[in-house]
Amino acid sequence: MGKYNMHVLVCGGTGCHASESETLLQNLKTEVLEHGLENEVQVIVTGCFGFCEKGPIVKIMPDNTFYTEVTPDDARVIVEEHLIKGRKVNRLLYTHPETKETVADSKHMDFYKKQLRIALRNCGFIDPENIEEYIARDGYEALARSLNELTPEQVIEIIKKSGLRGRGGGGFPTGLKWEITRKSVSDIKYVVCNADEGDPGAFMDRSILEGDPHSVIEAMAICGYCIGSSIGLVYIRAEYPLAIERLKTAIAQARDYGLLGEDIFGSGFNFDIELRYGAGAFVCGEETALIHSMEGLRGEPTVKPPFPSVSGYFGQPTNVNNVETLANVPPIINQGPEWFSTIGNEKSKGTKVFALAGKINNVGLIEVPMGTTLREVIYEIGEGIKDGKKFKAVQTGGPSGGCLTEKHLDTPIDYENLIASGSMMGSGGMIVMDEDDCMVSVAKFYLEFTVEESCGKCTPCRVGNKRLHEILDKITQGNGTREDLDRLRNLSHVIKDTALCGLGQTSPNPVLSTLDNFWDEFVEHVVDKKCRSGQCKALLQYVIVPENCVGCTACARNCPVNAISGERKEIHLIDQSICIKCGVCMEKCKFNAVLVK
Amino acid sequence: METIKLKIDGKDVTTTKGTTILKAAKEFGIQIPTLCYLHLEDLNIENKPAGCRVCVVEVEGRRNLAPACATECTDGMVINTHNIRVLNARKTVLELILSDHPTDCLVCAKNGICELQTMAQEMGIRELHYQGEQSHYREDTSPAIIRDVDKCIMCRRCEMMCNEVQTVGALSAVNRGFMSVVAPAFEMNLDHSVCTYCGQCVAVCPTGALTEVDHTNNVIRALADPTKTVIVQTAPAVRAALGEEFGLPAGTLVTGKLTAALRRLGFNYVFDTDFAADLTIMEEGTELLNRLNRHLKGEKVALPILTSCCPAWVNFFEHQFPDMRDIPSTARSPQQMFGAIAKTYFADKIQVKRENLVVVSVMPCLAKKYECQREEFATDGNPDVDFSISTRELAHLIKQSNIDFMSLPDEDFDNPLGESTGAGVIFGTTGGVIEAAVRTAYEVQTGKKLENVDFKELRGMEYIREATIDFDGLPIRIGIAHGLGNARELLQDIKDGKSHFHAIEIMACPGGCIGGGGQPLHHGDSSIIKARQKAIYEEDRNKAIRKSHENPYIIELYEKFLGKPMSDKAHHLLHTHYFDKSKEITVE
Amino acid sequence: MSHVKSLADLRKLKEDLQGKMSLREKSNHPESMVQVKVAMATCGIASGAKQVMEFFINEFDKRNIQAVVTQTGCMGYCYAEPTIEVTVPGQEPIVFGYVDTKKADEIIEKYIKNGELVEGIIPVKYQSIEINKENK
Amino acid sequence: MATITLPASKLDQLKDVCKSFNNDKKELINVLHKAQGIFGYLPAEVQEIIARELNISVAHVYGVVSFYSFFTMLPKGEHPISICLGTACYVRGAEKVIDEFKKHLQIKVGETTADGKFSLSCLRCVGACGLAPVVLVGEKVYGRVAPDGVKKILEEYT
Repeated sequence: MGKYNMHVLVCGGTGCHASESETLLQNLKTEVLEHGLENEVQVIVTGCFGFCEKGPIVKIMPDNTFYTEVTPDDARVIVEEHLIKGRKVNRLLYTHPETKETVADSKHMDFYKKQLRIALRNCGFIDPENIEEYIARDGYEALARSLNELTPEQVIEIIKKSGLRGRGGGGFPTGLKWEITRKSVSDIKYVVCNADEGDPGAFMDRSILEGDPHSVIEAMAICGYCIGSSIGLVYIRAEYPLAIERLKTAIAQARDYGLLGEDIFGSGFNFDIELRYGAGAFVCGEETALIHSMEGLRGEPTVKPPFPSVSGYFGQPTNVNNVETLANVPPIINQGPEWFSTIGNEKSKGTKVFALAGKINNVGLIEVPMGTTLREVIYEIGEGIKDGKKFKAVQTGGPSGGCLTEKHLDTPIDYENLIASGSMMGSGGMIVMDEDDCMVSVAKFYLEFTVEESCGKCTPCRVGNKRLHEILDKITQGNGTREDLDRLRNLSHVIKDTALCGLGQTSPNPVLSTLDNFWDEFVEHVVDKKCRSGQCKALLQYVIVPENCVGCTACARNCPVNAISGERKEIHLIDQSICIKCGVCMEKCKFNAVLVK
Repeated sequence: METIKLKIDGKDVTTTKGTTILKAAKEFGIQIPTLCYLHLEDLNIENKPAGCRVCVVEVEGRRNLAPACATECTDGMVINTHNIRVLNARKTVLELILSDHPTDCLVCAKNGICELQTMAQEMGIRELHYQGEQSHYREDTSPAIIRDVDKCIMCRRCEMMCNEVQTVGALSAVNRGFMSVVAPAFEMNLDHSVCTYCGQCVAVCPTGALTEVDHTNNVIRALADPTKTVIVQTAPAVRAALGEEFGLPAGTLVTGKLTAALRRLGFNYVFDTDFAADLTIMEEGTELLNRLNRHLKGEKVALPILTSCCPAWVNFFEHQFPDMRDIPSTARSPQQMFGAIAKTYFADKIQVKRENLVVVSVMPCLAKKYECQREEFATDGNPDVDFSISTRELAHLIKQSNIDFMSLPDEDFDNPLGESTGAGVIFGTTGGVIEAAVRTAYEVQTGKKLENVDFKELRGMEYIREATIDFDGLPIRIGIAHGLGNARELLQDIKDGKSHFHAIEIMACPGGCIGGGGQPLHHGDSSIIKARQKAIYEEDRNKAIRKSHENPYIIELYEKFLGKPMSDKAHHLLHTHYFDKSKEITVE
Repeated sequence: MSHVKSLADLRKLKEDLQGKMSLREKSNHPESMVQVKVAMATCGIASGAKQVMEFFINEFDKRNIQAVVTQTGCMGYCYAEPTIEVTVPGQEPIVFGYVDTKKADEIIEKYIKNGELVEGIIPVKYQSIEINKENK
Repeated sequence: MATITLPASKLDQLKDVCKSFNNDKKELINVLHKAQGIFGYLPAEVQEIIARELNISVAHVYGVVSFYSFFTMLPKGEHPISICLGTACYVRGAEKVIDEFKKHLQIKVGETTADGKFSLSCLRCVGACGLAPVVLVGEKVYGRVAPDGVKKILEEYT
């Protein structure tokens, strides 16, 4: 039994889940059963394939057929055509956005060609609710070897040698963090997994927890062994119900198999994991705030030092690592630090997962070696800008990051380079913008986020970001002055210099990077009162083109504020002082006589 | 302790490891400005959220600026406290605070004593470069405290006081980001909360966000009303602190000038709450001995007995330990005993109708404002004490009335309610009430004369103190707590059956009444409170009579009016009962 | 469910489980191993392609050959069904016709193992049967 | 003496929840999650009882409730509408979608319609960025919502 000819993998990530992949899965199972294929075909649900743009995804093994945008109704045709007759269902195959050709399998998709999946190694490959599939892929081997063959110091040495750095944003060397926590003397220590992914547009941690929860559990246990802790806590967003369910299932299975609990692998080492829920506060991604939240308090950060490694959860040494960081740990131990450190570049080793989104053809979750250039990510993996528009900027690092431009496209992506370019790695959000995006508005969008998510504890973040947002808003309303630009810059620098925690210290980055890279656009807004992308409504001017106007009065009759004057069969005129820029005149004009400037 | 070397503003500095930059700089004469930071060293109270960011300094090699209040010095550190980067950042941060702060300084209750205002002045802020929306909240007026939280700068001092020191839990930071502010639950008014009106939040608020309810105008009106006879009582702690309002060093006793000033304000009689304190000792001391002796006889009585002169403390147990409300003494506080006697005994004596007699109290306390408004302390709607004003309000009254305080002669209180003993005076400090009680109880119980009335073992600033006093072979175990958090500990012990005391004195404010919420602001300098304590004991030493039961006017009061302590009349006028103020859960 | 008590336990469990996953593991790197595509359209199935496919799957396993067996649609050689396409790493794909289990055995032993040619080759010229021609 | 009134069954349920976390104050956020699950929101009475059971001040409970955006003191509509305002959705026009909902429902974000049918809220990234802009009505996810599609979505529930 279990010797299937074909495996049908259905993406069960949140994105695909939202597009009825659950019904699709049931339909596929039913069809397989109805066609008597249950002994030949195994239908399973997996974690995210990363190709969220075209979900739900169905992948058929062993031929790697990659079906996109599959609806529940497509189950029948897949079974009858592909599984029985061996004919690929052409209309469900991925179509290259430019060549318009279908691509037969994932091996030939540009999206996957440049990727190297370490943290995501099992996502979209195994059934996350089946521990056996994880074990079959070397799961828990790293834990077993650590407990049975290595001392904690040796394991820490391996992690240090691998060059692994924190994937949550800061980039602190993981091995060093473990070492500091190990050296902190206390009877009780904690391993905390930071799964409070709050960066809007980044969802790698959720994907890993949904697609490969055991890798996180295993890594937490290894960390516990290294630092001398028997209690693991996962701080996870309550907004991630699927990830929570999968994690709970995985923890229960690991306990059943004796991989969590007492005397793991006969080593005398005990370790277990509890869940703590976040409740919608971005700042709780900051480790001290996260710890306070777990203590039942408001998620306000406190001054470091003392670092959590020395004094964390209830004053005990606490090692906080992010999900993606942890997911890298088992492969490093299994395949050796040398293997890992050959991937990436000098200071940034291994891979990084990015959530590619925005005006790009292939939205999704990708994992590439550190040092890959933005161009490779955007034009090869992402297959370029949507609708053939012109690339304008890419925002990395979420609200803490900055906007990079054309000139940064060939910069290798790593921690240092991104900071040098005025952005940062952050948790790995990567939002692509095109010519239709107004960069002042983009900066405003991020500040709006920071203002809403500021905890309010320190002045620069509580009031300073509010003021930044107000100035940006003023500019987009057409009321900005050149002095406002100076104010933006000075205030941004002061906030960076004085804010208490990482959220505040990085919150002006979207402002500074857009000021640096799109200065002309800011000047246009404040001096010429123009928004080249047309996004700032207040800066638009609706005007009537005299040559085209036939005097039909349609515009004047429909104008809600009577801003248009003109007699029948005469050329009409829009009074700019009254116009509210609603655009109705343009909509109603049948002669293309209304223009936006 | 490990010694480390560093450089601050080019100066070589040696300090011990673990010292903050702020403290190390201060030791070497460099005053880094602070706003949210508060350290009452002698009381072991520290507020260090590092939230205001005014104290930032540059530490070489560090990416961003460091808050001096919360950054520990390390060996070899090079610190700049006032280069252009630091000054620009500090000024900008201050401008940001000011940009979300009303600018009605000229009519603000804190005008001239506001720490934010002082800082803006010192830093030379002349223009706000960053203006925008200001946060607005509903103003909240309770019987004692006004919350005008538009003026809150989120220093969190009040929150720390209310929760960590007092463990009252009326206040918490609420909301998030720009709308975050310190408020009671559900942003309801304080009088819907568990607030005890101890006023410690007001005592530490750097701005006008938390102030007392001002009753000076009521007093002015009463004084101006020819149909009213207006009398005043002044609490012991007032005389040890009022001088600060007129530039005198902390700990200067101004009893004589205070009396003179009150007289010039137009009060018909200037009396002393100390008199009522002596009266309290008669009642409370008798109650203590009563319970003690019944206990010694093997009767089941509530012991330890707890003092009840502190109104914030009374509020505290009514809210938090309502099931234990039979343990405190039933004796009213001196303020209320005074009011009750004034509007009966004294009113009769001077032939003034109750409703035409106005009793004003000057208190170091804000809870007294609430206490005098309690329904049980009124007769036919006429309160025993009409208005209670704080030490600070009195200073305002004196200044408004063109009285040159410094040139006033020393004058005495009027009689009969102005005569007091040293025992009454020490009511103003932690340990004082119980010491006063011991002086009287000892003599009553043992029938022997007490030679040495100074019970040093009951004095001090330690939060929880205990001592055993030998009542001629009978050991009396006494506990003392000040600060409601410490009171809670002793109360919890009683609840858990672990308490071994016979009597416990509790004062809500750290230091006792000398550290009350109505006193001149200490602005974080706890040596002021210590100096006031010293002054109180000095006043005690200077008194001719130092035991309450020896006060001739007290003796006369019992002879002519009350009969004996705990008599029916005394019971009616001088004792009270307590209420359950906790919320009841009912089901639909 | 078994309680895993040691590294040895885990490895044994893993070995047992790996078979179930091998199909997916292999398809992760198809280019590094022998690929067999069995034409499984109606004509192919009618002439026994299913049995041939199962034979390959089982025999590769038994003979410890790293190979991927997939099915494909009609290759257009309906006269010679069942037809299969075999790709040995580094070599051009070769199509065999009239493949029954006996023939399959021969293909494995001779062509796949030793590189010897076997009768039944259909000489064709194409790039890949994967890329759908209709769409070109 | 002020009173707090709750239905008896819910009160017991709430106390059981607190008990299941050992009345441990560090579990406050977990307790609040469960309580919101029972009541749909966290009215003042519920917070009072939680404060009492966990032996913490109700001001503290409210401080926590008002800090986290997941917790609400207002009952949600029968069909709670949440619009994702993650960056991907923003870039793909989520703001216009919000405006459209506001226009149709005549309420602001954070409010509930007078008939209690719909409530409107924003959230940050549900992780369905491929479907941006994303709208959730209850548990149901609508992807690639254009402003002119708003009316149709609402019609499904009326």
